[in-house]
Order: sequence, then C-alpha cells, then structure tokens
Amino acid sequence: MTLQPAILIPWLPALSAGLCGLCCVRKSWRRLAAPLTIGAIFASFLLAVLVSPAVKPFDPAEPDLAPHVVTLFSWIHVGDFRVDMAYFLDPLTLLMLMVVCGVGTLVAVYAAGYMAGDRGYARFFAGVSLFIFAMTTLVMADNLVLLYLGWEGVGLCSYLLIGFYYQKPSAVAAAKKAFIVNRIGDLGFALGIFLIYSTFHTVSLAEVLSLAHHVEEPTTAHLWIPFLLMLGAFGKSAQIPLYVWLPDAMEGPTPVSALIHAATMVTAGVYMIARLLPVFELSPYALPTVAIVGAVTALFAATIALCQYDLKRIYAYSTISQLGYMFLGVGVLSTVGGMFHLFTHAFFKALLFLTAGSVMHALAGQLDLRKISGLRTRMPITCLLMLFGCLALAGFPFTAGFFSKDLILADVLVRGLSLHQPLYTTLAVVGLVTAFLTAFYTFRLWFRVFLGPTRYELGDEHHAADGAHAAGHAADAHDIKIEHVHDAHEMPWLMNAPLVVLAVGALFAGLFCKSWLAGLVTQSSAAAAAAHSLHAHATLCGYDPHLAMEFISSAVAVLGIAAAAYFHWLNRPAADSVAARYRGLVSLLNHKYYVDEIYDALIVRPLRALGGLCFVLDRLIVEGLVALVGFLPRLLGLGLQPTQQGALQGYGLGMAAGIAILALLIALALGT
Amino acid sequence: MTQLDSYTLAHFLLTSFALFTLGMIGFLIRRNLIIMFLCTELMFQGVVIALVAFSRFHHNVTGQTFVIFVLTVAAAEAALALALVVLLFRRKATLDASAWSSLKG
Amino acid sequence: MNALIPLMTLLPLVMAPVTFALLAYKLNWHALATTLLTLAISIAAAFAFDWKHADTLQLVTVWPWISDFGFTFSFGVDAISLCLVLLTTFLMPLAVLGSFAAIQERRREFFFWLLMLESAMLGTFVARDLIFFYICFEFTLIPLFFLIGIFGSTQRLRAARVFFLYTFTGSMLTLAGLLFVAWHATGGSGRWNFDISYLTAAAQQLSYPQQMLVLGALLAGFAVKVPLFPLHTWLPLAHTEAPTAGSVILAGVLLKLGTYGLLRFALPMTPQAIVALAPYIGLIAVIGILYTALICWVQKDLKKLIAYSSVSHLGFCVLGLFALGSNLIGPTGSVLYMINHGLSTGALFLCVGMIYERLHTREMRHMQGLAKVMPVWSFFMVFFCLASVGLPGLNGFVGEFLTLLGAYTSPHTLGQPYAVAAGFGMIFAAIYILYMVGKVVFGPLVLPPADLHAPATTPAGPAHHAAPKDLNFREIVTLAPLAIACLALGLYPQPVIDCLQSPLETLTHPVTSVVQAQMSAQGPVTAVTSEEKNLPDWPSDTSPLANPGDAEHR
Amino acid sequence: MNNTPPVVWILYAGSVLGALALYLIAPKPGPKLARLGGLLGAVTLGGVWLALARLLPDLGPDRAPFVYYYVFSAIAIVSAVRVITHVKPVYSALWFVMVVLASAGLLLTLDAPFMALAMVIIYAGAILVTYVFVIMLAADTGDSLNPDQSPEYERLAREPFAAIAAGFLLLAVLLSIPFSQPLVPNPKTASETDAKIIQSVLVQRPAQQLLKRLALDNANQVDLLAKDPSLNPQQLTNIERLGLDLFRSHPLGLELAGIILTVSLVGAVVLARQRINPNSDPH
Repeated sequence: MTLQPAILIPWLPALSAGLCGLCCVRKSWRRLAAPLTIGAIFASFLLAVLVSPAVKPFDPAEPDLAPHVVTLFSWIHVGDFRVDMAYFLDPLTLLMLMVVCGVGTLVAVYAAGYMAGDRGYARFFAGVSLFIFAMTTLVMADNLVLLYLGWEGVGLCSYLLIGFYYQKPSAVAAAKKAFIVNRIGDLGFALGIFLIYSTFHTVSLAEVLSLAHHVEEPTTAHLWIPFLLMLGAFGKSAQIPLYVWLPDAMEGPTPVSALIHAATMVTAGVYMIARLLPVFELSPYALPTVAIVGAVTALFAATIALCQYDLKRIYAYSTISQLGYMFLGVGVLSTVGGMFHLFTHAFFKALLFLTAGSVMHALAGQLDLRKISGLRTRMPITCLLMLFGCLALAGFPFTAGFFSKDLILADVLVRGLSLHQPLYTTLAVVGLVTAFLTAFYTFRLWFRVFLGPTRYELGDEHHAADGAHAAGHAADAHDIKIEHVHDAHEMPWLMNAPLVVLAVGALFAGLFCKSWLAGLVTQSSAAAAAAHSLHAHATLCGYDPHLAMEFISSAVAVLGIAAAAYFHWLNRPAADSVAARYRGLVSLLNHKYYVDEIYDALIVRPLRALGGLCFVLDRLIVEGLVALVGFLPRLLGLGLQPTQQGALQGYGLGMAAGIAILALLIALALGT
Repeated sequence: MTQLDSYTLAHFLLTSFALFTLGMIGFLIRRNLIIMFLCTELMFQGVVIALVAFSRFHHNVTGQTFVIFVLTVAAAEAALALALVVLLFRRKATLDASAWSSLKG
Repeated sequence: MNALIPLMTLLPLVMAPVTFALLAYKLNWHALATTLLTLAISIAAAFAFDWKHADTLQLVTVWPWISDFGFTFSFGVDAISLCLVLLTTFLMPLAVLGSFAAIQERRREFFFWLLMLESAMLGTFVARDLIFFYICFEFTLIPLFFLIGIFGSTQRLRAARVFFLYTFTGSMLTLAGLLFVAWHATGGSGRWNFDISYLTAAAQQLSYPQQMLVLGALLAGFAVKVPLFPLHTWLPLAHTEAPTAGSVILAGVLLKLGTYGLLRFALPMTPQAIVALAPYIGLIAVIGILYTALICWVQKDLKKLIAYSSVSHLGFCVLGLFALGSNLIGPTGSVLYMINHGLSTGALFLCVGMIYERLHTREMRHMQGLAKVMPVWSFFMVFFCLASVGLPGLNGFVGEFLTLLGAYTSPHTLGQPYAVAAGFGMIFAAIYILYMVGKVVFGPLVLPPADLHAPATTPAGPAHHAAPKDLNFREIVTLAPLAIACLALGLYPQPVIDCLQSPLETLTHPVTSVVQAQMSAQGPVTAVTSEEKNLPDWPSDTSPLANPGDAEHR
Repeated sequence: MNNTPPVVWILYAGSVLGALALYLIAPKPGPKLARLGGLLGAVTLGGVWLALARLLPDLGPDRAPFVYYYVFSAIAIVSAVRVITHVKPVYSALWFVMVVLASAGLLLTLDAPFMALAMVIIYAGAILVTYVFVIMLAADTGDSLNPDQSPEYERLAREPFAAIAAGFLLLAVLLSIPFSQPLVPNPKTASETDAKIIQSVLVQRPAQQLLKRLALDNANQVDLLAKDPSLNPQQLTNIERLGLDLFRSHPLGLELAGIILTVSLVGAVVLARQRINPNSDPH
C-alpha cells in the first residue's frame, strides 16, 4: 500500500472549503456545508488510517528518503533553495493526523447542530475545512517552508473563525490580536528557517534532521536556531510571552474554541519541537528552556484559571496550562509523555469545551459562573459528560489525563533524580502543584455549574443567533428561525453523540492507547526512544518512580477534587469568605495579572504614538524639505528684486561698473 | 604726415579714451535728460578720434568712412532723442531723469 | 513574428486619438476592446517568446530614427520585461473595466490619456534603446498628470503638480547619468550608439568614482519613482487624489518602472558602486519599510493607507534587489514582489474605488462593518489584504519570503540585521492591514452620514447613507481574474521563477563577480555570521566617497 | 603687472588724480571745492602731458605737429570735463562745441582734413545747434543766472563717486593696453596703393583732366609735381581716397545711412506732433 493516497488528505478539506465557499452564495445551498465538511474530514481520517501500514519509522541517522516523501509539485526552486509541495509521512505525522482529523470530525458533527440557523453557517464550515487543510499541511509538511505555510494558514483560519461573529467589536479585536501575536511568533519561526537554510543549505525536513543529527560541535549559528524556532512554537501554542491571544480567542463560536484552540492548532508548537528534536539538541540550553517555560506557564495559567468566572476563559487558561505540561514533557526529552498528553488532552479538552458550549447554548449565551448553579436537573447528560471531561483533566486515577500527566511528571522526576539535576526535580514539584490547582479549578467549575441549588439567569443573546448580534440590535428575523428560549434544556442527540465518543476517549484512551502511542512516537524519533528507555528503569528511593508518581499524582488529584467539593459545593459561603479575605489576590488573578494592560502600555500604545510621530514627521519634515526646495527659486527672486528700481542711471552705473571690472579682469588675464 | 608709430597712436587713444570715459561719467552723473544725451554725443566724439587714429595707423581710409556713418547715427540719434525729450518735457514739465522710473521691478 | 512587440506598444497609442475623436458613444467598450487586444498581442508575444533561453534578447525590431546620432526605435524583450509587460497588459483592461461607473463626465479625455499611458509604460519595458527608454520613461508622467489633475478629487491640482515636478527633477539627473554612460561608451569617437546591451558592456570600463557618480544620478531618478524612504512624499498625495484607474496603474505598474530601471541599468552598469552603496540603500529601504508601515497604522484615509503600504512594500522590493552575493534569491524575490505587489495593490485600489463610488468617502471613521451589506466585496477585500500582507499560499508570501531570505543569506551586501528588521515590517504590515480590515470590513455596521457636509449635530442625527449595494457582475469580473492570479502565483510560482533565473543571472553577473573578488580579497567570509554581527565589515579596497551617492542627491 | 613700462604707472596715477579732481568738480551738495578740483585736474593733466612728451621718442623735424596734439587734446579734455560738470545746460552745450573743435584739430593732425571739417560743420554746426535749440525750448522756469536757483536736479549729481570710480577704472585699464604692448599695424588691412587705384578706377578719366584740374592752380605742372609730391597725380588726396572708399567698398552703408536719417526725420516729426496736455497721465 503506497503513500500516494496521502496526497489527498490535505486537498480534500481544501476542496470542501472551496465548495462551502460557493455554498455561501445561495441561501438554499447553506444546508450542504456541514455534510461536505464532515465528509471531507472523515475521508482524510480514513485515508490516514488507510496509509498507516505503509508508514515506516524514520531515523535521522540514515535518512533513506524515498518511502517517506510524496511529492506533489515543485513550489519554489531558486538556485539551491529547493522547496516543493511534498508530504513527509512517519508515525509522528500519523499520530497528529489521527488527532486532527478524528477530533475534527467529531467537532464538525457537533457544530452541525450547534451552528444550525446561523447566517454564516456555510462560511463557518468553509473556515473549518480550510483550517483542517492548513493543519494537515502543517503536520505532513516535508520541508520547513511548507510547514510555515501550514503554520500561517492555521493562524489565518483562527483569525477568520475567532472573528466569525464579526458584528461584535470584541470578536474582531480578539481575532486581530490572535493573528498579530501569532505573526510575531511566525517571524521567529521564519528567521529560524532562514538560519537553518544559511547553515544547512536545505530546508527539507529529512535532510535538516539528519544534518543536525551529525553535527558534532555546534557553531554560534547552531545555538541560535532552536531559540528562534522556540519563539515560533511559543507564539502558536500560547506559552508565556505570547499566550495573551488564547483567552481572547474564546470570542469565537465554541466548536472553534474546541477544535482549534484546544485540540489541534495550539498543539502545533509541541509537534514542531517533537519533530525537530535533533535541531533542538544542537544547543544544550534549548530543551531545558522549553521545559522551564512549559512548567512556569502551566503554573501561571493555572493560578489565573482559579479566579476566572467565565466558563470558556477557565478552559482557555487550563489549555495554556496543559500545553505547558506538554512543553515540559518534550523539554525533558520525554516526547512520548508530551505527545501522549497531547493526544489525551485533545479528547477531554474538546469534550469540556463542547459541553461548556452546550451549557452556553442552553442558557442563551450565559457564561458567568456566578449566575449559573445546579443545572444537573435540567441537563443531566451534559452534566455527566462534563464530569468525565473534568475527571480526565484533573487527572483522576485511571482516566486518560491521569496516565499522560503522570507519565510526564514521572519522566521529569526521573530525569531530575537520575541526572542529579535539581532543576528537573523542582519542575516536577511545580508540575504537581499545578496538578493540584488544575483539579481544584476544574471541579470548582463543575460543582458550581451542576451542583448546588438550581437557579440561573438566561443570557441576552437569542438562542439561535447565539451572540451573532451585539446586545440591542434587533435580529433581522426574516432569514433565521428564532426559538425564543424560555428555559435550559438538554441538547439534541446530534450534538451529544460526538460528546459521548469524546467522553469514551477521555476515560479509556489512557489505558489502551498508551502502548500503541509509545510505539508510534519512539519509532519517529530516536532521541525520544533513548530517553523513554532511560526513564523506564531509574529508581526513586528504592521504588520504581513511575509507580510512585502514580500514587502521588492520584493523591494530589483526589485532594484537589475534595477541596473543590468543600469550597464550591458543600460550603459555598466559606469559599466566599476566603475570597473576601484575599480580595487583593483574587482581583489580581481575575485581571490576569494585568498582563494585557502591561503589553498594551509597553508595546501597543508606544508603537501607535511612534506611528503618529512618524506621520507628523513625514508631513512636516519630509514634505517641508520638498516644499523648501520648491521655495528656493522664489527666495532668490525676492533677493534680487530691490535692484530693479527703474532708475535709468542706476542701470547705466551697473553696466559701466560691469564693463570696467570685466576689462580689468581681461587685462589682468592678458597682462600676466 | 609721416608714419604714425605705436607710441603716438597711444596718445591719440588716450585722448579718445578720456573723452569716452568722461562722456560715460557724464551720462551717469548728470540728471538732466538733455545733458545725458549730450554726454552720449561726447562718447561718439571719443570714438571718432579713435577711429581716425587707427585709420591713420593702419593706412586704411575705411576708418574715416566709418566716421561718416558715426556722424549720421549721431545726428539721427540726436534728432529722435531731442524729440523724445521735448515730448517728455511736455508730459511732466521736468527734465529730471529720475522722474521717469515707472518701469520698476 | 518580431513585429508583435512594436505592434503591441503602438496599438494603444494609435487607438487613443481614435477613441478620442471618433467613437463618442459606447466609449467604454472601445477602450476595453483596445486594452484587451493589447493583452491578446502580449500573450501572443509570450507564446512566441522562447522561454528556454530566456535571458537572450528576443523579438527584436529596430527602426532607425535619427541615424546620425545613433537614436533608434529598437524594441526587444527578455524574460523580466516580458513579465512586466504581461502585468501591465493584464492590469489595463481591469483598470478600464473598473472605471466604467467611476468616470461620468469628460470620458473621452479619460480614456485617451489612459491609453497613452499604457503605450508609454509598454514602451518603457520593451525599449532597447537608451533614449527611447528615457522618452517613454518620461512620457508616462504626462498622461498621469492629466489623469490626476482632471479626474482627481479635492486637492488634485496640487497632487498632480507635486507628482510631476518631483519625478521630473529626479529623472533629469538620471538622464545626465545615462548620457554620461553613453558618452563614455563612445570613447570620444563621436559615433553614438545607444543600444542598451552595447552600453552595458561598455560601462564595465567605468572607473570607481565614475560609477559612484553614475549610480548617484541613476538613483536620484529611480529612487523617486520607486518611492524610497526620503523621497516618497509624492506618492500618498498622488494616490489619494488619483481616480481609481489612475491609482491602480500608478501602484500596479508605474512604481515598478523605478525598480525595473535599477535592475536594467544600475545593477549591470555600476557593479562596484552598487556593492559599496548596497548597505546604505538597504538601510534606507528597511527604514522605509518600518517608517511607512507605522504611518499606515495611524492613517484616517483608506487610500492614503494603501498608498503608504505600497511604499512599504516597495521597500521590500528594493531590499531584495540589493541582496546580491552568492545566490539569486534576493533579485528573484524582488522581481516576483514587483509582479505580486502590482496584482494585490492594484486589486486593493479597485476595491477601494468601488467603495468610493458607493459611499463617496474614503474616511475610515465614516464606514464600518460593511461585510453585513456587501459580503462579496468583503470577501475580495479580505482576500487581497491577506495577499498583500504576504500570507503563505497567496502571491505576496513568495516574493516576501524570497526577499527576506535573499537579504539574510547575502552577508556581503546586506546581512542578517537587515532581514530581521525587515521581518518586523511583516508584523507591522499585519497590524495595519488588520486594523483597516477590522475597521472597514468587520465590526457593527456604520454608514457615512447622508451628505457628508451636513452638520453632524442635526437634531435627528445625520440621516445615514442608503445601504450600499453589493458588487454587480462587472465589478466581480474585474476582481475575479486578479484573485485567481494571486492564488495561482501563490501556489505555483515556479514557471515565473524559472524564466527569471537566466536574465537575472546575466544582469547581476557583474555585481556577483565584484562580490566574489572582494570576498576572495578578504579571505573566506564564513557563510554565516551570528546574529549580533552588525553591518558586514567594509570592503577594504573600495572606500566609498565621503557621502554615499544616495544621501547627497535630493 | 610688474613688467609694465613706467609710463603706464604714470597714467594710472594720472587717472586716479583725474578721478579725484573730477569728483571735486562734480556738482554735489558738499562744500564748493570745484575750484580746487579744477586746479588739481589741470596739474594732473599737465603732469601727464610732460611725462608723455619727455618719453616721446625723438622724431626729429616732424616733432612739431605733436605739439598741436598736446594742445588740442588738453583743450578737448578740459572742455569735456566742463561739459559734464557745468550746472547750466547751455554752457555744457557750448563747451561741447569746444570739444568738437578741439577734436577737429586732432583730426587735422591725423591727416584727415575732410573729416575734421565735416565734424565741425555737421557736429558743431547742426547737432549742437539742435541741442541748444532744445535746451532753450525746454528751459525750466527758473531762468535766473546764478546757479543756486537752477532746479535741484541740475545741481546734484547722482552718486558721483561710484560713477567716477567705475569710469576711471575703465580708463586706467584701457590706457594700460596701448601703452604697455606696442601695437603693430596690420599689413593686410592697408588699402591698395594709389597707383593701382588710379589704373583700375580712374582709368576712364584721362590723365589730362587730372592734370588740367591740377593745372588750374599752377601753370608749370612739371616742377610743381616734382616739388610737391602730394600734388603728384599718383598721390590721391584724402578726400578722393575717402570718396572712393565710401562709394566702392561701403555702398550699402551709405544707403542705410540715408535711410536712418529719413527715418529719424519722420520719427522726430511724428513725435513732435502729438497733442498731449502736460499733466494727463496716459495709463
């Protein structure tokens, strides 16, 4: 079974994107958009499964290129800079394809129900299928430039989909912010590609990996490459310096948040580092930096999530935190742990977002935690599904989240102990603290929303239009049916079915998929394999560290859940009193450490002032200079004007003096 | 007369230059219109002497024929100039040259 | 077969008076027919062109003009000029189509000048005789002067005047430079020969100071035409005041005359001076990119924003042009950039023109959230904005990426700091374009007050403008080919790149040989210098004159 | 400048002093230094003449005519100065007559008798009479004789210093040329010898008529011719040469001169006929 069909994987969604685009033209065709997109993504998923046996592991030590690369056509060939539209398939790519297309299909099915009745229905699905095209291209890219194409493509789709409700100024601002922050990251990535090309004289992935693998003593250029690529990864996967766009990205419709800002796009950074591990090993400081940034982001985001009141914002910060875990995993060379957490996170985070979406859908756009409580009676299925998701996120024993997070923490601890580097042990401790906080805020949310007295206020948006119009605008009723929401109600089965699948994944993926996934990842990168084996048989004060870490992390998870239960279910006034006592801290966390305001003050406003200054400068100085040059002749004229007084003899005198001096000069010239 | 050698020619040139320069200075100094024209006539006079001196020096009588032409021009100029002066005088009853300065820059 | 090029060039020139004099009714269609015919001939010429060895001069026709001075009408095309010719003939019909509704009165004059402009531009690209090139180069000013002067909006006279004088004074110096080269080529024998290839060959004997002078002169003219940073103030003025078709052609093709001139004359004729001045010009280009990008961000007027953005884009183009050294990435990126910028910015101006026809204002604060009432227009607007920002998959990206890569990998003339700084230009580009798109296309629907000059504080508040209709068929037909071209060039630019390789090789060969010579003179410069290395160390033997060519020319 | 002969230095000094003298004489508001100026001028002129005379190469018997030169040119220059500086226009005109007469004398010393007399007749006679006529016609109201009443614009010269300085600078420069390098007569410009002219032009007129004309004033031609070479029929008189040259090599000039005169005549008549009331301002 050759790799040829793999070419279709990205181009099927692209085709469906085009067709959905056409669907926007006719109102009657809008219905077609959803099945088209779902069909295309599922077809890609099937193709990925179909092609998987033909995929062989890739070892950078001896790059036998043929079986892995499927070339479509040559894109840019200038001198020795050869870039062509070609796809590189190996187990890691396969894994990512499974995640992207699998979760993509489920979310698309959910969105078919969720977005029903919206004016931009076809436009939404065009965006989603374009996103899948970009993501699959990113994942399957054979060379860095094509990866960059996918990279910016997903950035574009997130821009279009965050700004889906373009009527809301906040959505437009959020979309713009997302694209620009991504672009900053992409600049780092582009510069990384330039440096790679100028050092290795090739941008093809296989060659770069093998060349990086064989580099003995890295020059200064080699040291810079990982840091530049890291900048790109952090931009895309919302890590510390460039994470500000993800919480605002929640302005987009919920399926978008689930698919793009939870499961697939944000993991692109993790995939890139996992893919380019040999390049990151060029510099001894690169991977520890990744680990540190990952851990710090995890803790930082978890603390913010504690005091957020908006449902989706909590999950956004939790995504940032979980991504921190993945980077921590990849940073300590436990690619298996990182990718496994990515795999499981895709499931339960998508599940959580979609259930949150159902809650929002049911309460006509109400998302404020303080205004919702006790929905278990109204929406039992969603309550149950969200419970599974929360258990997985919190790392409750034997759920998928538990296995993957535990694997990462164990690897970090093992690395810390076996290599006697205190850095990694501290990171492991930070990981554990974050695990506790994760468990706490996840169940804070769940207990608040579903347990306790059932009282809730409806949101202000119309049920169907779901935020399509800003408050106060009358929806133009003629083309969308308006169901006036009178009470929270359960979602139709069309929307709950994919959630059930996701719930199954969230619960049981840990058990079954661990060995399969470990196989896939170790095949794709030798470093990961070596690290995995190293981690297998280290010891922690006599016990097998993995076993020990399982006990510790499950204890931490249960403890977190109990604390959340006490504060947010059984004794809510106690939570309020604690919140009152630490009012300062709570407001600080609620305002996200004022990071947005700082960025705005430090970067945005000065740049805009600089722009204003440049414009004034441009108008005054540069145009002024031109006008001055234009004014010179007139100035000269004014200077000479007084000599023309009309006096006849004045002119005569001028002539006489002129002749005299002229004669003198000639005489002097002739004379000497 | 005998051969006019260069040194004696210089003498005549001295006189003609002197007359020419005095005529020019007169033209620039005097503000009476008629006298200004008179000074131009003086300049003509200077030129005449130089012409004849050179004609004698080069043994070529053309210099003297040119004097005739100079004379005709001087006469024509005098006629017209004086008619103009009369006209101007009738217009503004003054002969002051600086009265007529409307062609200002 | 060789008669194609002169036929193509002279057809609009001949048809212009005809359309003006005879065909009063259905004028638009006749103008459109002429431009389409020119396009057809140019495509025929493209087929006749032998793309295998694209650097050779093909389809050459020489008509003697004033033989005893060596002036000849010699037409000839190589790959670069053919690409730019195709760009021109492709944009012209769209510009004509775009101005059907825009221009109501004095249409005959409008189309007369537009056709004259087209033949002037084509003449510039196909001219193989220096004087013929210069005549066409100057002749492009006159039609545009009238187009802006008559059909512009409020400040049109001042804009036309500034535009004409500014470019004209600059190109006077260029003429001086070119004539010096021609005179030097005659070697004092009095037999003039203005053929460009002959002059390029003869220019190799120019001494270093002579080259600096010639380059300074050439830069003076061409830097004004390509608005390089300090000399760009005429462009926003001219763009905002020009009618839609005028600014489409001005942005689409006329700005390329400058870079084409630099590529055709400056690079081959004055290699040592180029290598000496490249860092300075690169610096000015980078400043231009960042400076104008920031200015775009604070603009109130839509057209002025796009005008400043094309200054910023041209900064990239020049940066690529001077990224000379080991490989051809920079120049290829630069030529691609010229073509792509022509398409995307031309399309942007068409979109803005359509808005101006409907809302009669270019103030961004008057209009917002047009996506609600004009979805098709919004699709095209967002599409072309993303193309001009350089989104991969669309045409802007290929040019921009190659230009930055070229700048990055040519440490001798430019170097890494230039690429990094220009990279920030990419971010600023995203900022101001998304600011504009967010303001105009997305957001709640706001329409300009009914008549703009009514006092806004009438008790009932300004009666809002009627909701503008979406694009009609004609307008979609205008924009669709551009969109398809952008997508095609973005996804499959390889044929264009292939055909550019060999002509660029011949044009940049002198400079690369100078760079090689200097590199070997200084000992092997390691291919890569680390990030913090500042400007590349100065070529030891060619000390530049006290003030580099570009600073002293005004 | 350093190898110029001494005479040029004297001329420079002379012109500087001359300028100063003229400045003093020129009518200006300041104290009346005219007399002092006149004295200074005379002394300067005298000094220059003496210097020049002493340096004059010994010409032997024909030195005599040179005395006339000095006398006549002195008169000419002094009267020219008076033309410029005199307050009353009539006197200026009359002084100009003196200049013409002096220059006629000079012409005589230059062996151009016809021109000298023509000068006196046409210039002094005709042109200057017109001047005096016009001066009288346009005389100002103030007709009293003493100079103070004459209109203000008569008495005050216009920035005399600058004009004089420029003028004498020009004079000094011009003088430095003929006196420093000796000029050489240009052989090519010399006119044909009389004999050739006689053969080619006067051949129609038999020698006898010429002799007859000469015979009139003296019966015994032969010894006359021998005694006085100028009467020798081979020797053309100045007037004959002048006439021949005028009509043979400058016919066009002659016609043009005629036309100029008629044109000026017509112009003068036209200008004079215009009816203008004195104080109406045309535009």
